Amino acid sequence: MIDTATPILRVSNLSVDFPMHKSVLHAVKDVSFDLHRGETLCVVGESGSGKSVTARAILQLVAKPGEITAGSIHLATEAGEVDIVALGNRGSAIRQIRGRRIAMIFQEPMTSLSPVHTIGHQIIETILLHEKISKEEARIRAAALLDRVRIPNPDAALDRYSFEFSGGMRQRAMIAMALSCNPEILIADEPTTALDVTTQAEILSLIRELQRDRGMAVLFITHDMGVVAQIADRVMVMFRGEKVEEANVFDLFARPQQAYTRALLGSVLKLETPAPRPARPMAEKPIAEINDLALHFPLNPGFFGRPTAYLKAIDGVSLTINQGETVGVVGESGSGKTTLGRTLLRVYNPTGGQVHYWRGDGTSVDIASLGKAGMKSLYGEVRMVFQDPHSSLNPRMTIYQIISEPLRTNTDMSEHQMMDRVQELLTRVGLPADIGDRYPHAFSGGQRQRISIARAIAVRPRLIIADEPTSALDVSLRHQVLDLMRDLQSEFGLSYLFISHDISVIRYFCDRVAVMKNGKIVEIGDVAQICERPQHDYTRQLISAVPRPDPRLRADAPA
Amino acid sequence: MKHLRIAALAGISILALGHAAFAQNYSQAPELDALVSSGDLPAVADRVGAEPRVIVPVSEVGRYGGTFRGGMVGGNDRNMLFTHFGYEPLIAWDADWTGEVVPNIASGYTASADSKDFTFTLREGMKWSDGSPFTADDVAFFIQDVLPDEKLFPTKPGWLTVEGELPTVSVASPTEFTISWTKPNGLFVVNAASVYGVQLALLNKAYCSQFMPKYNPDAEANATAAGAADWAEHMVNMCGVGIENIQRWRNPDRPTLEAWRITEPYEAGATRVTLERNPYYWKVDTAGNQLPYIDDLSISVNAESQTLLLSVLAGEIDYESRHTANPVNLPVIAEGMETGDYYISARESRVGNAMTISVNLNSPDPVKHDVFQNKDFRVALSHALDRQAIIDALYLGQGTPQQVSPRQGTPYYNERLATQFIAYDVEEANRLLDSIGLDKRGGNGFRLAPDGSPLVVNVAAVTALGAMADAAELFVQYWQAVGVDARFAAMDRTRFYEEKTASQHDIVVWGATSGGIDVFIDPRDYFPFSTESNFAVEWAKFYIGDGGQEPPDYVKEQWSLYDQIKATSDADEQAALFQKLLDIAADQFYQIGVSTAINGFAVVSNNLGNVPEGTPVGWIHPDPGTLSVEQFYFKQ
Amino acid sequence: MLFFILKRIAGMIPAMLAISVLAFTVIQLPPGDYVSTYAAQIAQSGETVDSAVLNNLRERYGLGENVVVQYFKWMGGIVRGDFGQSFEWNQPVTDLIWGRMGMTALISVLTLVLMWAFSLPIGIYSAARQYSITDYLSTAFAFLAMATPNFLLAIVLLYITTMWFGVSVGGLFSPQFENAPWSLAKLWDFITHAWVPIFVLGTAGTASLIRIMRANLLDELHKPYVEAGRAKGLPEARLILSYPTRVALNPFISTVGWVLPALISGELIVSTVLNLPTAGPLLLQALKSQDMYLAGAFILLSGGLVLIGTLVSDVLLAISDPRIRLS
Amino acid sequence: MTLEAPLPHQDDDLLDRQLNAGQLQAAGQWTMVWNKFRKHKLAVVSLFVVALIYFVALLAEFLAPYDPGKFDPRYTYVPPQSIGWFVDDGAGGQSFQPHVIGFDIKLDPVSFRRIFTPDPTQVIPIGFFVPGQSYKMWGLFDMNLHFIGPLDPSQPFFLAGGDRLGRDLLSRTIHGTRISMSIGLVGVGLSLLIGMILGGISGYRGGMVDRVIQRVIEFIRSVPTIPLWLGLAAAMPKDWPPLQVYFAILIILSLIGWTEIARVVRGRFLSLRTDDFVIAARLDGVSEFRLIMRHMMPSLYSHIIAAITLAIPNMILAETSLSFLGLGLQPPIVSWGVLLQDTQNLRAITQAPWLFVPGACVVLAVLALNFLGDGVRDAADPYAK
Repeated sequence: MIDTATPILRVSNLSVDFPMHKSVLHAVKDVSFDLHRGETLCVVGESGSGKSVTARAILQLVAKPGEITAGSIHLATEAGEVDIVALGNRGSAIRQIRGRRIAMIFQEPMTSLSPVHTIGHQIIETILLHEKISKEEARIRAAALLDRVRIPNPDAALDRYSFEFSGGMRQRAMIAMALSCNPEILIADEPTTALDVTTQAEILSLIRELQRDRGMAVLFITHDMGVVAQIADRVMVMFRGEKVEEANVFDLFARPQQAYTRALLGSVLKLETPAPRPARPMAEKPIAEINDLALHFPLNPGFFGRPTAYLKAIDGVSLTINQGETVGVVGESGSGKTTLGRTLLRVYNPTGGQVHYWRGDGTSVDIASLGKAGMKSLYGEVRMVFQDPHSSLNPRMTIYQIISEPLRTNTDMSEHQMMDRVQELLTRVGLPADIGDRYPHAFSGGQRQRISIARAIAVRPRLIIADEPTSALDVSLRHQVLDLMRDLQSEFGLSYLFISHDISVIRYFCDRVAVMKNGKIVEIGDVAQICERPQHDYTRQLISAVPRPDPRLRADAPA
Repeated sequence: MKHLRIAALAGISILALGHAAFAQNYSQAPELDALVSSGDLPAVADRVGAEPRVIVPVSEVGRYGGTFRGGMVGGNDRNMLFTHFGYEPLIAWDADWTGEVVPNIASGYTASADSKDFTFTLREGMKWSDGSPFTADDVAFFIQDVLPDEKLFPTKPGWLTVEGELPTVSVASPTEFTISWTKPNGLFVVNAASVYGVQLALLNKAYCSQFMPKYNPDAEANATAAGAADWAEHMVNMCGVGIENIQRWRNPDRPTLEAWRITEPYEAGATRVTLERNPYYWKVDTAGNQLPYIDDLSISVNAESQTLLLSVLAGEIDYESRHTANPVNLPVIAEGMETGDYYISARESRVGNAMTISVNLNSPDPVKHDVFQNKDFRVALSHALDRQAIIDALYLGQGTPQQVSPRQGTPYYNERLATQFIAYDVEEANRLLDSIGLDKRGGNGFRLAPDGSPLVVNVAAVTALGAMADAAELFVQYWQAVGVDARFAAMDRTRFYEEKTASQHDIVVWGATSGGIDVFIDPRDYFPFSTESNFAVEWAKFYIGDGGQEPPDYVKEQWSLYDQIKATSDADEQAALFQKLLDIAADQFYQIGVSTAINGFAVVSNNLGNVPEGTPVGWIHPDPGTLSVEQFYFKQ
Repeated sequence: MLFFILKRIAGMIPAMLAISVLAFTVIQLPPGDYVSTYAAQIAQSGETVDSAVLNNLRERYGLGENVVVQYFKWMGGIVRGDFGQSFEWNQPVTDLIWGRMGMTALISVLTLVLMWAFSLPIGIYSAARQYSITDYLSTAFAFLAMATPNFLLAIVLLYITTMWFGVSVGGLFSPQFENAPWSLAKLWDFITHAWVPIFVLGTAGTASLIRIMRANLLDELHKPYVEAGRAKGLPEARLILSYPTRVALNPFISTVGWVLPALISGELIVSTVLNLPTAGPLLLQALKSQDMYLAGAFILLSGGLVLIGTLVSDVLLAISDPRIRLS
Repeated sequence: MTLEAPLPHQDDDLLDRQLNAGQLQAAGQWTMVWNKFRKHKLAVVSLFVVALIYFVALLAEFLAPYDPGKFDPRYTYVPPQSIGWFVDDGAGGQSFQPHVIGFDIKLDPVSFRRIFTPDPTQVIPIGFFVPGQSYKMWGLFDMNLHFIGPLDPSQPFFLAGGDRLGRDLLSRTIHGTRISMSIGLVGVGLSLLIGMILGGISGYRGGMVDRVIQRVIEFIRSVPTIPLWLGLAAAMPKDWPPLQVYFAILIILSLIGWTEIARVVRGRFLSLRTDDFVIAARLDGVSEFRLIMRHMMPSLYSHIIAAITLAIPNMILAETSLSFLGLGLQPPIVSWGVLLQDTQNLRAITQAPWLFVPGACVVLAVLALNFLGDGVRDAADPYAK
């Protein structure tokens, strides 16, 4: 049925350069690969590996000032092979390929659709662009496409705007648009990264299904080995612009040939097994007890009268954190998990409930109703680590200033003492001690997160609220940061409230976990118990949706 | 210079009747022919009346036709229309302002020996622009009904009152009436021939009386219906009433005696005002052609004088002397003569000086009061000025140094007043200042007042009047050079007036007023006469009975001399009395002058004929209103 | 949509009241009043007025009353459509304000439309071809235009058009059309005159709009949806015009709110220099002579004009941007 | 499968590179801003132009050959002279002697206008740092040294021509620079004060206060400025001395000018308030004052500088317009706007185009400030991607 012998796309010795201020960044270096009809080729790599640029080069979409400097991209057509590189990035020849022969879907469904045009307009436009049919026919086809990607009530959906849809729906619409002219190749550039894990599962299966239906070739760009394991036929690993390894998905996971691939897989697989934990004392002593905590934001606040509706960001959450314990909070976006973390430190003032906190000296306070001065005395004991290491460090302050700030306000150390302490902390989090006079922009994400952690532990805290501390990091860095946090926990007897959307990280790091949905905790329990034997439907759904980095779990895995 | 005569000799009518012309000889503008033949208009002989005024054209008998293009500037420039086309008094001054009074609306007049009764003879068959007859009743209507009314005339014109008394009028026949006061009004004829005199024959009784409740019981209701506050406001809106009222140029239905009547009214927001020929105009040329020659007037309304100047340069204006004809623009205008197809026609200024520098003798500050009242202080300031340099800078050397005085060549010229203290003598100025107790200097090098306090002298001028402000800036530098801490204060006109009317000023720079025939009408520069006598406003207020301060005896002596002038109509006697008055002014040295008056000019289109040269100009002898604009004509 | 407009109109009422208070304050602030200005004026022509007469006048114009009472009387009149009396012109303000304000509105709106007509394509081109010759030229023009004082430009242009091209001086019409009814010939005459003020008024605004359009569009050009459009195979010109430009247009539309006040302000100076039959010269004169009701009405109406402009731009924005319309 | 293999990661690599590079990572905010700013070539040039203009304003008395009021009746509307550097030394050679050429002056009897014909025989030697009119430098020291001037002070020296009173336009423009540029600076200073306080409160506090302040700003911005300025300028008591008028004008201009700065400050505050690093500082227990001054303000400085730079030209243009309408500054104060009143006269266009020199200065200053502001704005956030 499908000619899988000759590749539909042959990329040979492709190089893409980005001239920088004084140097040239070789984003893609001498990359060659083939893509066959009906197969899914996953290009996997961490940020900066050149995987996205490669995908864009195929459609001549490399953004300025980037430029394809060498190589060829041969596309098989009825009229023989066409070299896309030779077509240039303007003109009708390349436009005949874009959208018609090769379609693309992007990472950000939120911004990849025009906000001022209806979904229907955008799909119909694509159809009319490439096919000579009437508007009415195009509309019928567009509705059918929406139906195919399982958007309910497709005819009405055509007349709606992208911002009226959820992320998953938008990505479906995006896919419908990409498929509108029956392309032979679909390039998917991290199409599920911005989506919640349950939505990701739906989209992945949709892509897989459509591919089978149509015999498309799919070039799937991702950084997530779990996704790779789930959908790839073949895998190409990229690192710093170069192709590291290319292999059948089963071979790759089973027998990685290159050191980099091994390391990459290693860091993914490491998270699959829970880290060794310090022994828990028999009698648990709570450090914080959250009781029916609520945070309601009034909607449509008027000048007069009472608001008619509330956004219930936290809706009666109760949770206990014991001393030395790591409690995970997992949930999808909008579940209220980040808000919960911030409310515990009164970034937001709760509208109901209590948060009992036992201080180091044994006294207990209710954070939810504590005054300014009381809160101030707590800031040394309860600390926070933020998700984005780029925005949580003031770019205009030196590392020393950033780390010493809590020391300055919570202790009466002399400048000299603080300097020593900062050096000690830097060493402790695995950074050189002499970087105190530098600014955050000199550091990479992982390093910044270490600086964040150094700041958090500067005043010997007892409880750290870690808000997705690893989700902005590449996978190979995650366990490093988590291990550091683990070490610090045993060293200082810390308790963590660990917020994450990533169940594998939770499983790796936490003792207990609470599953949140719509501001409520739906299930709470021991990590092992929740991961292995989830009770609640939602938890089950959540866990089963996480793609496991093991292709053998696939239905089509060779026995 | 022609010998000046005041024509109104006691008791003798000096005006002869106009040349009687034969009715059948009159001709009219071609544009009226059709109207006459269709019967919409009576024949020209019927329209001009039995004895039209015959105008001797300046150069030649003109031809009919054309539209005269003029320009107004700024908000409410109604007096442009007045000075150009609204000068139709009962009796008029001649174009050369020799002092001779010529017949105009009235064909003649007589004044009683005691200057209390003035009898005027009107022209037979003369008509308003709507064809209704003009009679003595129209003048009587104004004097009896309009002038005394508090609503219509809250402020009575000064020349029509004698010690507060209004005139009475008696009508002997439709063509003869007498205006009388119980006390002598020696200056009545001079005033009646000036722009002020226009007031007497401005209102058509038949038309205007309809707005008065006295004549029309519905007047008040009509006013309300028209949206006016009361009948008086409505009447002012419809009839203008006062010579300077803007409403005079609003109502096309209002009958007028002027050569052109309004068609597009002068309202706020108007960009162009137009007037058309008055078919009943009562003047003819020597060939019997009914005047005016020019069909229509089209006057643009400009926001700013520079746009009008540009129109002049572009040749879009036929006659302009009011807004742009000043020394600053002269070089530009001279350069543009060829492209603009116009020439520069000289005009003579008859004011007493290019400007007056008035030191406030009534300063409320006791220290300044004493310093300013010291004549030597003023003499020193006068000596400190290098008049020739100032004249060179401001007027390119036109004019010669002179103090404020009536002009040389008039019977009122006073040599001592004109020429004293004009030498540029810094040494003498310093000596004088040292001698009057201003010999101590402060830290900034300027002289201290006798009591040791700093003596700051503010020199105020109105910015809008460029030359005055420029001059003030220069004066200040000269005075600083002799150690007087003079400072220039630019002001807008309202503030300037408020300050000087309240006597809050130190020194003001302003224009001089009268220097010729008009010295009697407005002698403000020679003694404290009105609040315009900037050197002693408080004394002037005392004179006009508006509070003020009682002045020293020499001022009172001047006042009594002026009263004697008003009581007589004998020109020689008036002149002699005035010389006495000026001698006192010279003794007191009230004001400092700079230069003889700077002559003006008019920009005249080469196409415009019958425009005289070198005629004198002044507010009460306006240009070109006194030049018989009705006989201007277009050569092509 | 109707509800949206009604809501916006309701929101304008307090703003209009605030403007009325402001306008009234501004006209009340100057020391002295029209009567003292008037006194200065007639004194200049040689007459004297005594204080009793002036007080009479003040009473007649209601100037002696309490300021608050004056304000409410004024507002009361305005609500009934009576803007008071112009002291200087002895005419009801209503008679003279509409024509002039109409011309001001006409010139302002024409300028606005032309500003858009020029700045849009130039701004789009400039952004689409960033760092091209055209981009540099338009940037250079934009900055130069923003730096040149309007009135200097007006004076020079006025001189050039009159002396070199023989267009009659200033104004919006030739003399023969000034008081004529509208006709095709008059329209053409209007166009030959109006381009100068529109050009002078529009340059600076066009310049800044070009900058704004360029910046807006540059922001949008790198958004993923543009790339998505390109990946669909849309031709470049159509892509830019129908996608990022549509989005970049929205902040552009809302500039009406500040372009209009700037235009009306600029119009005031330019029309004085160019002698236009608009509100500018009258307002300037009224302010100078303290003809308070006239000045007040102009200030009030220009504020109103701006509010209406803002309303129109809000409505346009709602039409153009579904995000605003539907939220 | 072994996990021992060391993971070659970009992070460590980057760190190595940077540790060796040495410079970049120690670069503070201002170095970053400057580095970014430097790339905007026009802005750098403009920075020098602006600095030069303020330098001129600062040393006006010294740089101007004459006092702004000094007039010479012989030289009304004299055209500009140009400087020659060499003169014939009589022996057929040339010797170095900076000079200008004097004029043969004739009075045109028709137009009453002086005709100036350059007369090459009248060589007027000029010099630098020459004694001339005495003055008080900054009102403090008595000096008589001028940067440039004729060796014989009685000789004419008009590098930019003369005005209607024969005053030296160059001297007047230089003195006008001081007034006009300081109007911009001080006016913006005032705007800044109001704008920072109100914008800061609005952005930091948020809620009702923010809404009220926002309404006020919106309202002020919707009022056509010129009528408002006119009204306020007309409201000024006319007996105020020029200096007081000057400050009143400043206040009037600032009354409207502050809204833009408030808008910028508020916008930054609003976004900063929720920035993670600010929340982090709050959770470090930092006091509110320190939070604002130490953590938030530094991110604002460069934006504020940009806003200021862009506001100054508006102030200058506003002053010019007001003075042009006769409602701003009044003589004897000399500002560019006051000088430009002279260009309202057609004579300036037709016969004395050099009177537009102050206009050229306005254009230059505004242009330079705009480019500078553009550059600063682009460089203001060196951390943005």
